[in-house]
Amino acid sequence: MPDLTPLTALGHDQPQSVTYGNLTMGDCPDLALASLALRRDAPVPLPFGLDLPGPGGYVASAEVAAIWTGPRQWMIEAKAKGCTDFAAQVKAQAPDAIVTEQTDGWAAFDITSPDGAAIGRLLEKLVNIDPGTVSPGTASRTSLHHMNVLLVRPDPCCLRIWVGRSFAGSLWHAVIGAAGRQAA
Amino acid sequence: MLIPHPLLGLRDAEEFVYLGDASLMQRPDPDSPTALTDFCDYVFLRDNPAGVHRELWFHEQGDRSWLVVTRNTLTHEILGAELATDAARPTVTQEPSA
Amino acid sequence: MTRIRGGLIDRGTSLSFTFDGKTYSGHPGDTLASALLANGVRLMGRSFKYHRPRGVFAAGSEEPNAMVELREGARREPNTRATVAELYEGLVAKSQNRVGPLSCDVLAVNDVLSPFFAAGFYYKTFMWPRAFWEKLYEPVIRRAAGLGQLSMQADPDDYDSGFLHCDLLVIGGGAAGLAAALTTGRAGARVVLADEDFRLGGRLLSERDPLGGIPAVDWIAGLEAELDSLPNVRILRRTTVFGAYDHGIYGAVARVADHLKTPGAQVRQSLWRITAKRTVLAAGATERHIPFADNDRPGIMLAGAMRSYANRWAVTPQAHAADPVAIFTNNDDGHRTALDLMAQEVPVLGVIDTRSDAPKLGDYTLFPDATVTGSKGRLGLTQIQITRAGQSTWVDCAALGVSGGWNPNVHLASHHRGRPVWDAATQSFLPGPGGPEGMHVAGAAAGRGQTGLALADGAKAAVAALAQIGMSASLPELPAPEATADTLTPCWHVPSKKRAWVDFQNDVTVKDIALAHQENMRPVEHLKRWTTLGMATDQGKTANVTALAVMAELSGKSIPETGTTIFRPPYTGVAISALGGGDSGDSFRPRRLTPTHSWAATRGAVFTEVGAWMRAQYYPQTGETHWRQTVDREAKAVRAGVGLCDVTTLGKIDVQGADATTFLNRVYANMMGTLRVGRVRYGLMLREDGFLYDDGTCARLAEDHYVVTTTTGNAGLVYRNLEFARQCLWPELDVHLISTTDAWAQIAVAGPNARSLLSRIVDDFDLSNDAFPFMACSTLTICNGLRARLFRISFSGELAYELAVPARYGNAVMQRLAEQGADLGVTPYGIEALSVLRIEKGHAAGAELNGQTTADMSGLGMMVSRKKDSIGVVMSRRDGLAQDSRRMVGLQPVEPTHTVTPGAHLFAQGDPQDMAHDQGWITSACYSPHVGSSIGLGFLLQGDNRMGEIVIAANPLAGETTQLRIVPSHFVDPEGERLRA
Amino acid sequence: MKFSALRVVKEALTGHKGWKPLWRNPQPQPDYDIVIVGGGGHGLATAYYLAKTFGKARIAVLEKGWIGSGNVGRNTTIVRSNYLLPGNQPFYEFSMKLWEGLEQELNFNAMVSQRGIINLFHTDAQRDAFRRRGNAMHLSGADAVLLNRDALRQKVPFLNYDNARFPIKGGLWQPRAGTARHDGVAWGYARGADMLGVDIIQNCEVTGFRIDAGRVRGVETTRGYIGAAKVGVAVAGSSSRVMAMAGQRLPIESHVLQAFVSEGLKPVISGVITFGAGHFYISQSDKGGLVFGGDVDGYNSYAQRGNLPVVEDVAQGGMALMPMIGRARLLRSWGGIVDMSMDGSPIIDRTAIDGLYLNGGWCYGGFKATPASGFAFAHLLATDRPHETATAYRLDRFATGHVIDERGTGAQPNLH
Repeated sequence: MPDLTPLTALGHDQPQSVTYGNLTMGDCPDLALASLALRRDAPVPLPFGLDLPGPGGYVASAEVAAIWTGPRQWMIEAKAKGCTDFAAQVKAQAPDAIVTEQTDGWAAFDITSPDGAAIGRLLEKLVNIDPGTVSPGTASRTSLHHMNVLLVRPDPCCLRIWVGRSFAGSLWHAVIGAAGRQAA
Repeated sequence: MLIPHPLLGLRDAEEFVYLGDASLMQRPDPDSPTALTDFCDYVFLRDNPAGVHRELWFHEQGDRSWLVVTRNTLTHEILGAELATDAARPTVTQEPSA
Repeated sequence: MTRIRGGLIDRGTSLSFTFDGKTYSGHPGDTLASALLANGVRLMGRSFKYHRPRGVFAAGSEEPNAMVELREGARREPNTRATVAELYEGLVAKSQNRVGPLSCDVLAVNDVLSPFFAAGFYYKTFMWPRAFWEKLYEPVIRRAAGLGQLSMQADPDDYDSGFLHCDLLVIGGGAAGLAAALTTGRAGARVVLADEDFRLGGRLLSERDPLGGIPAVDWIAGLEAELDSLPNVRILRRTTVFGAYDHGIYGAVARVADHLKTPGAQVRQSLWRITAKRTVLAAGATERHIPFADNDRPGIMLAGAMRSYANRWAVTPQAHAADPVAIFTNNDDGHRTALDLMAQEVPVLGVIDTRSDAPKLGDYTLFPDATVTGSKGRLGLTQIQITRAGQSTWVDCAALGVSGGWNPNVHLASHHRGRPVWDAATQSFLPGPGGPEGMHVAGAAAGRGQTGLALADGAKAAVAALAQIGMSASLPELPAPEATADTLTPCWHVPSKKRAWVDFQNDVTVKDIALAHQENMRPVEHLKRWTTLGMATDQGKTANVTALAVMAELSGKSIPETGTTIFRPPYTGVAISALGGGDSGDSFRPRRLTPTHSWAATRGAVFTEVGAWMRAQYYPQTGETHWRQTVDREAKAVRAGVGLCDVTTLGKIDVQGADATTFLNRVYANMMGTLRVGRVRYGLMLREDGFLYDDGTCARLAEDHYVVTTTTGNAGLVYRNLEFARQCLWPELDVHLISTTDAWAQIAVAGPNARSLLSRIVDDFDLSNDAFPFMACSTLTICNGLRARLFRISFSGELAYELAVPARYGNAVMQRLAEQGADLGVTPYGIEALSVLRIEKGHAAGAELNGQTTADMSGLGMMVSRKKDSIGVVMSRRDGLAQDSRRMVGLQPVEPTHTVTPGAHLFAQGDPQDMAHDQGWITSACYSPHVGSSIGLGFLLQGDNRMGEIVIAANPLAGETTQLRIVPSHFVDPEGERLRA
Repeated sequence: MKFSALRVVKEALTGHKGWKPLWRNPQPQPDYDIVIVGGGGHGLATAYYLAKTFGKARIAVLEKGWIGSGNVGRNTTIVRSNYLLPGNQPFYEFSMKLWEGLEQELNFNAMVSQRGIINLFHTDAQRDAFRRRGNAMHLSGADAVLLNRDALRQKVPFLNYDNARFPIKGGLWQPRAGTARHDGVAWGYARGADMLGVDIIQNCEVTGFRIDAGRVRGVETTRGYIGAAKVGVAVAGSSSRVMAMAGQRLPIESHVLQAFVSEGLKPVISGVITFGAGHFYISQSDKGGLVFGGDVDGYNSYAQRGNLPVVEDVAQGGMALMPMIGRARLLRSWGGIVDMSMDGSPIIDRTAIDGLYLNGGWCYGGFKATPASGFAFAHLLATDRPHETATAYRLDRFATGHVIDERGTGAQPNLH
């Protein structure tokens, strides 16, 4: 292991968490991410046993998930692997595919609430996507306050927002601002 | 406006970047004796119809697909949209089913 | 007091407020207008041009007269319609557009001079002498014009925006809208019901008729309770749908906290973008008036508004309860107002009806076949003149309700420029074809305004709309009050030699329309533009149709032959703050931070904006008093020791696939197909039109894996263009692209000690020149196993590397390098020093690659390969590009203390300094600590053949000329020995 | 009838009985020497200068609807000559000089008001580019002042200097720039042309060209065939549509540009201010409305209306730049169709058809060009030679590579 201290996308050495009303938001630096694309005419692999989803889809196992990002392209998301070479692990699972490290290309934020509807109301203030369609099993890529984001819903009580790592501070500002207003 | 993305359904046009006439997909043969003229027409001249127009939109905030959208420039009515990769060649890329 | 019994106000609570400094009292449920009327205040404002005294004219958002400045300090809100301003405790309002007190506005002199201010007068005068326009006439006009005044302070409140999606959007919460919402809600479809009022019910709130056997208010309350209980129904109160956009998208503004003194923790207003599969427009109708002589006095108002004030707000329009009130109408609805007023024991002197067959619906005096032909009362109505069969009589009258019929609110239906069509039966314009797709118009907005009709119509519209999207709904049981046979005989104005106002706020009278006709300003749009009719804050809601009818009469044509009038967004004025949606000030746009931002901040870096990024500009140290000192030190340190600079912001794109090489060879103008694995090549990209647009490096990490870099500013554009090439031009190539800009922290390690420094952190990696020469690249590990990429490339001209590590480690690696290099003179440098170093080395950057220059001009023409096709190569051969002889050169002042100024233009010595003799310009310049003077780069005609020549840099903006010597653009190490060291 | 203060007084005292129609409504003649297609600002100005300066007669202007119904009545009224490139700057400066004498020339107050324009810069690189441009303006005889932040703050204290995402570092000021009353310009030229005998024919849509042996003979219209020795087309926004009837393809796309006006306010902004880091520019009309706008919507359109994202984008720019306008209300928004050319610059040239001339491609900047465009097009129509300030506006410049690309964005019209 390198003798270096990593920083979160928000510039801290630990993840942050804030609660407004029944909404709790925090960043998830432990999540790893790698992109996977298929070569011409290559068969569709089953990395970590995942059945890669079709357009707009998201499938998850206990530790790993696959997010459709474009024709013949996915992001593979994994828990607790943020500091590892996750791309190499994906590559090992899909040797013929084109795999690119994306863990630090993006930063993940989880918004949780016991009330899924509260997450829906927050979404209304953030993205022009029908909150009803941001459900477990779907992945949506869209813009949020002029930032490109990838939205997944690991479960009804959790919304995950992936954003380009360099935008993390601005995304955090937008999300906690909207959540604060919702709680007011 | 809403763009009917062939894979993702209706998406707000704000997620897209507009390029222009779909004829920009027909890049001329650079080795033709008339290449210079052909390229001038290709790069600069447009039909610019008041009516049905085939045009290129890039889903920049979404799945990064280039689409060929058929839209009426008088009413903004959209008559259809397809992936540029499908428009460019006859064989369709197979998507794994969800 | 003219408060009467009844009304939808909470008399148990009193709210105190001030108008023009005087304190009054009202109740919850009041608007500012109803509360002022209740306090006997009739004079509320002044008109735009003649500064005529004005009072309230309407009871809703169409109000043209009663406009005030609401609130104080930074929250001051000019041009607020008193008729829709909800009363709250402590409300402060001031009248506007006056000089001196409202009751004796000095500018009322304009009224006396009004013959000189006829329509279009200003086009005919104020032309002599020429210079007087800006100096005299215009300032006077500008000061007199305008309405309210901005506070000139930043809006202190918060705003936000959001997005709603629904099956059906119902616009308007009156009878038709409520029925539509109920129908849709019960069907389980997702419905958004938006209403501009603070209370649902629309016109029903102004009527006394029961509904379903109970008071209408109770019926509405029951329905509202049901709607509130349905999870698929969203009610937006105090929300105006202001615009219809393409494909079922609507803009709406919700006044979240405008009924409060301050918003507190809430936003003041929210902007909603609503995407609806279908829409029911149930926006109601607006009553029109009948212009007659002096018809603009306070106390003269729309008859329907008078009824609203009496029934909903329990106020009458006269100052004293005993004063008589009259109605002037051409239709039955006017009579209804008289009946309602009488029911409230308001003295009604009579109904003046233009129709000879006018019905008498109650116990009031009827003046059939009669008109109102004049009015008196300086600051409020005291008398009207009734004329019948040529006989005129003046009678005392404190308030006059005028009804000329109703205009359906077709506004949103015409936002797509679909023209309303004239309906002779109702004598009004109804929504025409070409309306927004998916919109169904119902109720009064469709000319079916009677309560029973409107209820049924709203429900039917909802059923029809849902059927179009494959949803079924059934018609609910709704009250069906008996329809009365409302009749109307058109009467568009009462002819007079005096002024009869058509557009109140802008002071457009029947005479002005006649003058426009006389001067051939007859097309409707000419009429509007010549007279300013319909351009006031009510957007012609109370004037346009009437004006059209007057013009029709003058030209002897029918109304539809004369024209129609369409409306544009917004339906009513929307605060610019609200449209801005809250992302203002510092958070106007997102900010991108580099991975080493924290470290740079602790080192005291000064940051600057580079596109969306914040980058360290320079790192001042104690004792440095000027940024130049800092930058000189940093630049010198790089050339003497080793410097560190975060260059993460350069775009990085992974290009992989079997055809990656072919692909890159087509998108780069230079040869890329021969690049070996483990090597980097500088690359040029052209636009298809042959001009240069980006440069960067291309590193081949593996047989089918490249990493391409772009300039910071063009990263997004290059990616888009590469995807265009991949998907649209050459879809047969097997290649994939993905951005990795953010994934890797990239740090430039530059200077003669760069190798020594790097050797201290790499894990078993041979950095020697033989093993890792200039333009080599490799993956490796550093600091005990951290995966990294190393590129031996140089922007500074020194021995240099760019080291890429996973972004989360960037900060730590930067810190490690800084610690490890203490004895090597390691120095962090910002983009100012970076710029000095690149100018010294003659590297073209943003100012040279500005999209107007060619590879030849930048001295890179040799790189453009003629042996292969690539984007832009054909068009780069056009004469205008190929024969452009301007070339990039280095520039140095002849007198070393002089400055090279970017943006100065270059001239041959002795030439006149004008456009015709312009030979080029200076693109970039800096002070070079290594040269010891200011230096620059620029483009100069035949520049490559003019080394040593002295040219003139002209900067007429500053009145300066400087002699500069043309030199090669490599000021430092022209042979490139240092970067290969 | 001559307009004057005296006349206004006299008419006021005699009940305005004496005012005459500003122009006639003539029946179209069977043929004319010169037919101008398009009764907008450029077409009317062309007809005026043809008659006035070039002594031509038998001229008609054919307008599909009512005169001034296109972009001359839909723009944000800005007049300026702050261009960079040698193909543009002298032309716009010529236009500026014509503006400066326009009222006296036309005996019609078009309210040309030289209250200045300031283009803000936010980075050193923008400042350097503006210095290059300001110097180009000086070199072609125009005026320009480079303001630093302090000088700017003195002039326009109400901008957001302290809490800006993109700090304001200064501005390029052209004091002689300003605004003019857009409709008044069209009406002034129309009245002037009419008085010189030009037939202005409204509600007369051109539906085709009669072309014989490569030479134009006349135009088909909704009011019948009208013969013409020369036809000048000045229909920016619809250039492609009209020229397609003559079989010509153009380097032009039609785009919608939105514009906005607030409710009337007492004076707050004197001149024109342009935001360099967002899509926003603003001025205040004599009537008190804040007149503002931003970018084109960005897609081909002939619909004369735009969409909400641009409305929001413009308002965001306004709020970022001058948050003191926040509580003013937007009163009205509208859209105009602009000819976006492939290099962002206009075309005034002959065409492949003898006798058929084109004036178009004005992008979003046609209004300020109105006088010079009319003059230069009249020059071309009358003499068959381009006016000395308009020699670069050739149709073949795209083929030869002599483009005039002020923004350096290439053949991508929605970026110009």
